[in-house]
Amino acid sequence: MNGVNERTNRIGWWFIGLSIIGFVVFMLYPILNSVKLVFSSISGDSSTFVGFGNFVRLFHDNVFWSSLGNSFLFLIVEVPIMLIFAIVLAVVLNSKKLKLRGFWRLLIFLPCVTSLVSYSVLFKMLFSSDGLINTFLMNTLHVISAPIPWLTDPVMAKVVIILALLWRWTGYNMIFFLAGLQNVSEEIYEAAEIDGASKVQQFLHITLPALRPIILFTAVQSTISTLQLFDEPMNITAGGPNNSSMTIAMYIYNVSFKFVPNFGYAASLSYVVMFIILILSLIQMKVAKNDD
Amino acid sequence: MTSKVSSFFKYLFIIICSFISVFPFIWMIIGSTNSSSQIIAGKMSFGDQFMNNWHHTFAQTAVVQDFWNSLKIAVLVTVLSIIVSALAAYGFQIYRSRGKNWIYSIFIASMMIPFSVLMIPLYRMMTNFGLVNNAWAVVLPSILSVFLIFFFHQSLETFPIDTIESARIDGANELKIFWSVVLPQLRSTFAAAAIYSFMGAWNNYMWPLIVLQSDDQKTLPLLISGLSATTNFSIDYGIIMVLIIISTIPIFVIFLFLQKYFVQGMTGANKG
Amino acid sequence: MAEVNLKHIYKKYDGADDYSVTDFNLDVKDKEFIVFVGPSGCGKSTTLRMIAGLEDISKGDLIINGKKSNKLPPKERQIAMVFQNYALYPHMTVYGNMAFGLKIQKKDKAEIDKRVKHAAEILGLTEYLQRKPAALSGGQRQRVALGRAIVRDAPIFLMDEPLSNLDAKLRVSMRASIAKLHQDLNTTTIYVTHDQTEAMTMADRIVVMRDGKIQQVGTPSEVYDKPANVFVGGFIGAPAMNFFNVSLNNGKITDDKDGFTLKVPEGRLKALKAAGYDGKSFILGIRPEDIHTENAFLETFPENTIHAEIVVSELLGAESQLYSKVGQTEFVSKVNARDFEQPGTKMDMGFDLNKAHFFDAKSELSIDNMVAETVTE
Amino acid sequence: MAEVNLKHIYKKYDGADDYSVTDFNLDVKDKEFIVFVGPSGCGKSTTLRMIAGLEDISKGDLIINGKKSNKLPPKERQIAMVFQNYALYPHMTVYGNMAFGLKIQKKDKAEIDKRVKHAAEILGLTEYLQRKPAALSGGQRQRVALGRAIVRDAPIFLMDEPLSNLDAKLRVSMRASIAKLHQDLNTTTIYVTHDQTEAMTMADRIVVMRDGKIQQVGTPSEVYDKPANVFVGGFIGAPAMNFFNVSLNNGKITDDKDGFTLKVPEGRLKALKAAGYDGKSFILGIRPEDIHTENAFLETFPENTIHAEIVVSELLGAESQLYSKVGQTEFVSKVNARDFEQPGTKMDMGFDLNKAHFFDAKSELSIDNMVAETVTE
Amino acid sequence: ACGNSSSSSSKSGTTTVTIWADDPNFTVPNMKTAVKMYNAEHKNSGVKFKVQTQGDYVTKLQTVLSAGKQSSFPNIVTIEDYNAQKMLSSYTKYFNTNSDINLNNFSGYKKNIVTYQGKTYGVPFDSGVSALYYRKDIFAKYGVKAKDLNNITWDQFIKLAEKVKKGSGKEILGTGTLLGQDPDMIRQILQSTGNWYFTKSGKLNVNSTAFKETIKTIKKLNDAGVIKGYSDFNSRNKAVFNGNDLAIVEGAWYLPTIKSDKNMKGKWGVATVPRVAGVKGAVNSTNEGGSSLYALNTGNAKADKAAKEFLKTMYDGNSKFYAKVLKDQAAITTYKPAKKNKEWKQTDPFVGQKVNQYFATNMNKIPAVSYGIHSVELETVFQSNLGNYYSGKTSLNSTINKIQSAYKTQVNSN
Ligand SMILES: Nc1ncnc2c1ncn2[C@@H]1O[C@H](COP(=O)(O)OP(=O)(O)OP(=O)(O)O)[C@@H](O)[C@H]1O
Ligand SMILES: Nc1ncnc2c1ncn2[C@@H]1O[C@H](COP(=O)(O)OP(=O)(O)OP(=O)(O)O)[C@@H](O)[C@H]1O
Ligand SMILES: [Mg+2]
Ligand SMILES: [Mg+2]
Repeated sequence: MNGVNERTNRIGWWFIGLSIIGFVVFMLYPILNSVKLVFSSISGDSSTFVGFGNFVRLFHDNVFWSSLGNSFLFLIVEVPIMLIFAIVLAVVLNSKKLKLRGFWRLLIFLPCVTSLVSYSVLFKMLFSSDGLINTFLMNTLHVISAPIPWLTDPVMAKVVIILALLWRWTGYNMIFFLAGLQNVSEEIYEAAEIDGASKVQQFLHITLPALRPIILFTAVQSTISTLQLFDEPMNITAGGPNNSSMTIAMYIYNVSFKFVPNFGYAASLSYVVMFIILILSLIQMKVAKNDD
Repeated sequence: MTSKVSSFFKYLFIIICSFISVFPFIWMIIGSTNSSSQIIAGKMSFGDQFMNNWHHTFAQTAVVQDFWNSLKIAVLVTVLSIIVSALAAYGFQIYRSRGKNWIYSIFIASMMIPFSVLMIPLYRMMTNFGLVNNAWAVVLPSILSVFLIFFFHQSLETFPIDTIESARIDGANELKIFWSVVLPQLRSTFAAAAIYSFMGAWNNYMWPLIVLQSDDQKTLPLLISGLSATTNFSIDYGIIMVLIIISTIPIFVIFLFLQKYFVQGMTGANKG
Repeated sequence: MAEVNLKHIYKKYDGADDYSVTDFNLDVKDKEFIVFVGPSGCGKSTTLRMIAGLEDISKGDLIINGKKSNKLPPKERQIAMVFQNYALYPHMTVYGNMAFGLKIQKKDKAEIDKRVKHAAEILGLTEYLQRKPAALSGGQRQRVALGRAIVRDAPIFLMDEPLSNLDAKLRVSMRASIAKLHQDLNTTTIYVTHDQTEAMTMADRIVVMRDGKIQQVGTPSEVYDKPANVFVGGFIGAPAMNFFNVSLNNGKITDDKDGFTLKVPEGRLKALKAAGYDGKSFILGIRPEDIHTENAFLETFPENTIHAEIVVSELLGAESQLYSKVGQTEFVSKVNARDFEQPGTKMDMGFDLNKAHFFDAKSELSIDNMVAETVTE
Repeated sequence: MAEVNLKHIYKKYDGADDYSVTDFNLDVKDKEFIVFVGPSGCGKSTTLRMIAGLEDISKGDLIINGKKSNKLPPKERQIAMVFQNYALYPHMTVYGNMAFGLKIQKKDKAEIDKRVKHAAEILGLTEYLQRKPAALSGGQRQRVALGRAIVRDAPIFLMDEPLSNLDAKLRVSMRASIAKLHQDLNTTTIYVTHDQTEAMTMADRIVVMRDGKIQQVGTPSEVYDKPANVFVGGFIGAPAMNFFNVSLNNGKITDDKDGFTLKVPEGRLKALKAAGYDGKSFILGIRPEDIHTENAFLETFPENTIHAEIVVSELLGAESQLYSKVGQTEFVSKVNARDFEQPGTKMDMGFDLNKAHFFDAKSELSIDNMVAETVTE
Repeated sequence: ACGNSSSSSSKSGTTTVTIWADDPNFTVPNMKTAVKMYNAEHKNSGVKFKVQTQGDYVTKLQTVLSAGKQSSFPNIVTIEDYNAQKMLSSYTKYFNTNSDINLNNFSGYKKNIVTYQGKTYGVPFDSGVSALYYRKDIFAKYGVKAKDLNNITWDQFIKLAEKVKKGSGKEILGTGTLLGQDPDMIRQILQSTGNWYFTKSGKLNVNSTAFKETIKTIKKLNDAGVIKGYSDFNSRNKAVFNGNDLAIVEGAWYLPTIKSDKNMKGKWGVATVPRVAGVKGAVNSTNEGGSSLYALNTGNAKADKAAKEFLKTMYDGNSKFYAKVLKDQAAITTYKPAKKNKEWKQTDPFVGQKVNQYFATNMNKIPAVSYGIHSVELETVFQSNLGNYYSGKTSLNSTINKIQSAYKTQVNSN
């Protein structure tokens, strides 16, 4: 990094100025405002100071723990599958010899352009018990004899959510990997070729390590968004059946808007989630660094 | 030969993945040609209801106005947030100092706060500003996009600093340098950022829902969700399909135009 | 034992209009150090990559150790290769980089360790084994790339401009190391460069290429002393050979543009006449070091002296280079440091025509070689 | 008129532990061509950038044309600068690149056009004016970078390794163009390089740096012939000067490691003794071209002859370089092409001790200079 | 101010009254009708009404109320009855009392809903009076006639249903969400007994006979295979349209859905909802859904007054309005005087019965219960417990215990 002299360095503040104003007004102020809430219990228009009462309550709150568990399950199952798929797709779509590369890339990216609301509506229709997927599996492929209770079975409901997430976000992450691959020089693969490495060995020993910073970036980003997962379970399964697909973000929503509104408790839950995300991100960064 | 076999599987894999990606879109398009009850019944062939659905959509909903509202907001957000974020990222990256690094870290950390926490204080603020039910209430909080700042910051990491210095010696002031030297070189980054920003603003749901109240201010996602919220089951899925298609078109078009820059732009973003 | 024969090799890239390599013929002998040299884009890398198996051969036969190998995958060709920008694996340590090929071959650990340590010692890399490439200087990276090739114990080494990314000083010292290495390991080596100095200093035989075609194959001194055509003459040697369009009249050479005349020595005059150039135009080539400013020479060959003005002069320690002008024609000479003069100075310079080269004006082929051939016929 | 004076300049980067430039003193005269040379990381760029105003000066005074300019913004310093990788604006045409600085100054269109066209003509860029940098070759880009500096009509030119990205051939020809340009424009020029050849060929005065400190300031021949210390001796000249640790006993020099002896000529012996080195250890430096293989020399100075084995030999057209070994010590000599021998050959080599350099073993400073100073005192 | 939706007075002295409604096909057109009729009669009132459709209604309303900026409140809102007490208790000070309203003009069960701590806040609007909708043609085919279905107990219903199921092979009673997830059946059965999840004072009351009998009934239906939970409302509707599902128990608002398939004309019948035998006082009338209107306290006296006046004029005194919305949106309203209108006595050509009269009669028999403020919380607790009970994994008592303890943590005493 080049040094810059002091005078010009000071000019830098002017560039940041607008965003700092934006941050203070639209982030910092609301955040500070909400931090206040953490120590109060709010029931509609009345608020009482409860100290750490919200956290004590949270500790005993089974629904919180089970929805946190669900969120983690989504995180642990979906994120790795998605990232692996994204990497594989990126590698395949990066190959120079592939015909119609741009076209395939476009198709794979396409799901990202749909709004969360509309894609949730679509998935709900696709996976209903007599929806297209079941019809297809039953009447076209004949692999099942009775419809799979996609949305009505606690396990299957999670599967559907995961499938939906995979569909919507794999292409999004693929773009990042694709971009990362542009930085891996062709020559390294040739060197490996001469070293006698097979395509699989090249993938494991060259491609994966080269993509590590991007894997970290996407993993952190996916962690953040998965732990804040809301729209898909809300719109596809409504958190059911038996709360089996209720995520922590949905629970926070319920506490704020469905139940007798308690924004104090909701804020406490939010900060706990944020804290968890922070810890996870730090761990991910640490792991990525340590392997170095 | 083995390479033939492996290339066969490669294409098979891509075709399957692409099909899965595209299928819901095909379905949506087919749906838009069928009547509501046919859609519910899962009809999978093209029907003759397209013109009807289209006609109903325009007759029964304020789709034109809502489209315009969405477009207005998305364009404003895209333009403003890109300007603010690019400037900020430039400030953070090129004029590093300890204070700025700190602020940058705080910005990044704020990405992790769930929006639901901020909603009520923000709403209160908007009422204080007298902006409730005004497009600006949607636009203003979206202008500061930490993700975009992060994105530009990354792509600037590999920016050739010496062109900046060269311009300094040529006598250009710092804003002029940003405008005529840096910006043109980051075109692809801007394209990628534009797609992301537009996509986010266009699909934004929760916050517009809260702050936009009168019908003449609503955006497309609000229109769609409003139509599916009805309780007496007279949802017209034909209309909904048409609306989803209409709401997908702009992003699709933008993506098509900017896609060649997209991968390049992302490239910059992830170096290092 | 490792011999490589290229028989009428052609290469046309997918989608390209023209052949990038045309009718390439070469027999590389065991333990020979062959250098491909030529300007950028002349097809050196393409040829090398065909030998490595990284690029398909469009036409012709590639024979390695007597076996036709056009379709052999790279790993079965018994080659090791050093790439232009090293192509080190950035995430592996120096040790890992060198060991990778052996690990892939499933060699046992002790064996790998032995070979890597040995190569590291040869290359002076022992203390850097645990570093990543990013933490190495250019020269060290270069050595790692070499090390990676060495450990593979392959009988054939291919190197594609391995020194072009280094700075001048390092380049010189790495040049010596590679030469030494070749002497130690006795591998058959094919080395690509666009730098004629490298070619001259390292090669057993040089292959000069241009536009996908071989211009000349020969030892460094053959190529230097008997360039087959104007291109080779101009390409080999620094500063480059000076060329003049001249004609031969009355035993004298007259410059076509600026009219100065030079006397041709007896023997050469005869040869020129024999080749039928009396009264005709042709090209005179003369190397900077064959242009003299010492009085001894000027006095001995007054008829070969011209009066020129120095335009730029450079002092390089023991010698100096004078960029001078006679009439409209610029040329460069390399003289003793003592004869250094400031620009603007006008001085006499003598052309040593015994060392000059003559080329046909049209075909640009060497007349001397033509004569020699005629004679031997 | 443009003079630059650097008075006790220091530079410490934010967060760095040490000074990157220490007590830098230099008076650059009007129209002078100064070259900063030194190994990578020695502080050349830092110094140049302080002069340009791109970097703050930690301590000391920068005086441009008699005016203290430490805090002046770059644009007010009347400088033009050429960057290592050209730093062309990739989105502008060649014309746009050159015109940018003038547009900023709000010069009128006709004036801009005139200047740009003029510069393009000088540099042979006229036909490329409408191209973007990406469509130019390395040498052409380099010329655009120069052009951008020229049009600004600044009295001071700063150039940071402008040739380091070019290939060897191009580097040589660009070197000549820059020298010519300097002669035409008569600007005060400060030029940074780590290539000693460039420094030697271009400079009016060379500033040799190391670890942020000036080692020697002098004309090329001063620096070449009278290196101030071992570092300068080793850095300037290619191949590098050979060094031996020796001691003086009975009028003879004995190598400390390998025991060969050389006889010191009278005059030099006197000087060494005067400086108090009789019976003491010191360093002998001798340039490759001062080691001879001609019989004439060997016969004249039999006592200065050693018997060495050739390890690597390189033929470079008119001359050859022999990397040889005597006992454990390696050294290189540059001899006539005719004395080229294959590696493994053993032969006699004579050291011309009249041209040798002596350095103190501890301070590594030149003993000759010390003597000269003592004498003048 | 720039486009502000809240009540504001422009210079000319007109006052804007903003009305929020949730359903673009129901409440919104109702409101618009009311506004139109009101404006026709009060040409120079100086009040301008604005009807706004809001999606995710509860979320939005709660955000707006929680932000506490009264000037940004709408003047009139519709609130679903189940949510009313929660909103009233949480935001009491933002609601305007409405003592002008004569609650005796409305069906009795609505009283508990629109009053809070003894004060009247809302105007009752529509009713979710329930009915059993069934496939007349198919039931008849297997010997079940209309009169067999009216005023029966659930046990009797199960017997009949089993017969039809066996004969037709189709599903009988369809619910819009999965069993155990869906509170609709529980709500309807429980309210028909005159009980609710909570006592009048708000204490949890799931250990009551009424509640136990309610879920036992559902379990019986399930065990007999005559109830089917669909994953969502759409799937159920699809089954209804396809003829795979033969009966529905839902509020009056479900009728238009059935009628939307013109081919089904004459095939559907309407009967009373079965009653629970084991609970004293259980009736064949109950309710699912319905909403009422409330005026908010926006701090703008003129607008607030205008809003109240509008509510009083249109909703507690204008039978013509009710006649119109019955005709246009099939709105089953609770305003008793309107029932005298002839529209309420007509035979519905689709069903072939005097459906509206049937609704009107039953509406007045719906037992009044107090929904309390924590129904939603409790119903999320049901989700993780009742499914297990219905499938036989847990016993009745342990299920009740679990519900009680889970509820306690959910609704922490704060
Ligand atoms: N993949 C390719 N497709 C089409 N043409 C190619 C390809 N690679 C190289 N060429 C062309 O083939 C010719 C020879 O290229 P090659 O890389 O062998 O040159 P080179 O002699 O190695 O040059 P350099 O010194 O610049 O590396 C060039 O004209 C080049 O443009
Ligand atoms: N921004 C910086 N922050 C801290 N240290 C720096 C910075 N820039 C350079 N340095 C250090 O200052 C010293 C001098 O660097 P400088 O760039 O001037 O070297 P140089 O002589 O130009 O070398 P080169 O030939 O490699 O360009 C080096 O040790 C370098 O590591
Ligand atoms: Mg090449
Ligand atoms: Mg430098």
